[in-house]
Amino acid sequence: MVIIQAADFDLAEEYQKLRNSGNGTGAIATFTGLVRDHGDLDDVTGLFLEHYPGMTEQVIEGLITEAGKRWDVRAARVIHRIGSLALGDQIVFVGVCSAHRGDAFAACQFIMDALKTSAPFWKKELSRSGDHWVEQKDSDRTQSEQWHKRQE
Amino acid sequence: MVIIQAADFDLAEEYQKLRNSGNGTGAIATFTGLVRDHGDLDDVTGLFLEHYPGMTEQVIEGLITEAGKRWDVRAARVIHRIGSLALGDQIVFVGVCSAHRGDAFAACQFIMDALKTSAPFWKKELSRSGDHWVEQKDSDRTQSEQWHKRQE
Amino acid sequence: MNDQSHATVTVRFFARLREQLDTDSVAVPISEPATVADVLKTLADRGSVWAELCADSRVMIAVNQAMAKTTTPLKPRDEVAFFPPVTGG
Amino acid sequence: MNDQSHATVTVRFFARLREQLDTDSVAVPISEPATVADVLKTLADRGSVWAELCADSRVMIAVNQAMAKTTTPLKPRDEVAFFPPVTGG
Repeated sequence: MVIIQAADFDLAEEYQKLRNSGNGTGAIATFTGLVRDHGDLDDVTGLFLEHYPGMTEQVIEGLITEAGKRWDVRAARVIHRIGSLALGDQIVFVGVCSAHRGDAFAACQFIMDALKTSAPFWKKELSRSGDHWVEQKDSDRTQSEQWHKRQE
Repeated sequence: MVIIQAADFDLAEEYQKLRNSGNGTGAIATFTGLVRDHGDLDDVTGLFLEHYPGMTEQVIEGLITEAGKRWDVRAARVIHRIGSLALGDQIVFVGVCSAHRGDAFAACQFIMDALKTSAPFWKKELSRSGDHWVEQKDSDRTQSEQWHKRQE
Repeated sequence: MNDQSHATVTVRFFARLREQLDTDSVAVPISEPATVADVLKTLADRGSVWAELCADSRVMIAVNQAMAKTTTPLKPRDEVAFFPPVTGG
Repeated sequence: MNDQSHATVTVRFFARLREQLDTDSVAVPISEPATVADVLKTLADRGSVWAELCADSRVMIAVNQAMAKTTTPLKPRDEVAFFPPVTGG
């Protein structure tokens, strides 16, 4: 289940949905990303998130499908917010329910790492001295490539 | 923060505490373990969790300290329930707040894996045909040993 | 409208590219067999900032909302998109 | 109570061990220098199920609530614990 929305999300609600759909399985791993209070610029006041409607959902659904081929995944939920976000706001949620602890962690981290380099979202940092598109970090690319290496 | 309690816990509350104590950091990873609806015996009706009061808390505090030496950990919370648990009940929570996504995942998984082999808890499966102490799984030992290898 | 007018692809731009080109989409004529590279060449011929962005090897490509390459074949009415490396999450 | 009576350690048992021995703790006399191995030997001398459990290499050991080994030294009033491999989480 992939949801792209401007509204905030409620971790407890997402967790409950994962727990319900996993029925009887033992492990739920979640990741929540927050807007940091510091960025490329020192005086950042917030973020604006642009995305490619339609493609975003397809890419993330694809990542969930891929995770399901590599690990035991009983349920997975991804929420990504778009539009204007304040410092400290929740920006992304990934939750995975699995029969196995290791699989829950791996699938959750894989989806999150791969989303960072393949889902069409773009962050603009809003600051008092002007706006500024965020550049992709080398570390995100490296972290995502790790998963391909592990598969080989 | 380590809490051993018979009562159930509320993921949302734990998450909020991590979010508050991380102030301004970007990544929160959580793991929740549930009592499975199947165990070593087919007719399991529930679990009873025994622990070694005092030592349990010390061991887990030690794991959190170790995680903090290996990764960026802004806040970590562990809750483990004891006493009688029903199938599907929440049994353990581990949550880590970090400035970095990879560190949040690694520290959370490390604490959980190490807890499985070093924190003095014992599960007894209750079933219609009699009670039964659960044996430690080889896979749990292996998963915990991985972390030592990675450190070398 | 003649037949030729149907032989176009829609090209969409996002984020920094959309701002620099000051447009979110253009229709680009193609004659089959065509690839993404042909579309890039047509756009580059507009000169200045268009030529610059089309030469930027970091620009990512999608065709019909799936990741693609300059060698990806195109047919009329395909949706092509060009955008900077993604920065979500 | 003479001085000798103070030279004991408390030994605690948990889970399956506690049930099999039908006790959750015993006081075991030690004479320094002493190690966990000495306590295991004293307990094994009780015979039957005691000897059996003390010979089980899977039994885990804690001294003063920290993981320990058979070679860990002991002093009077230490808290020793024996228990099966842990199964929490």
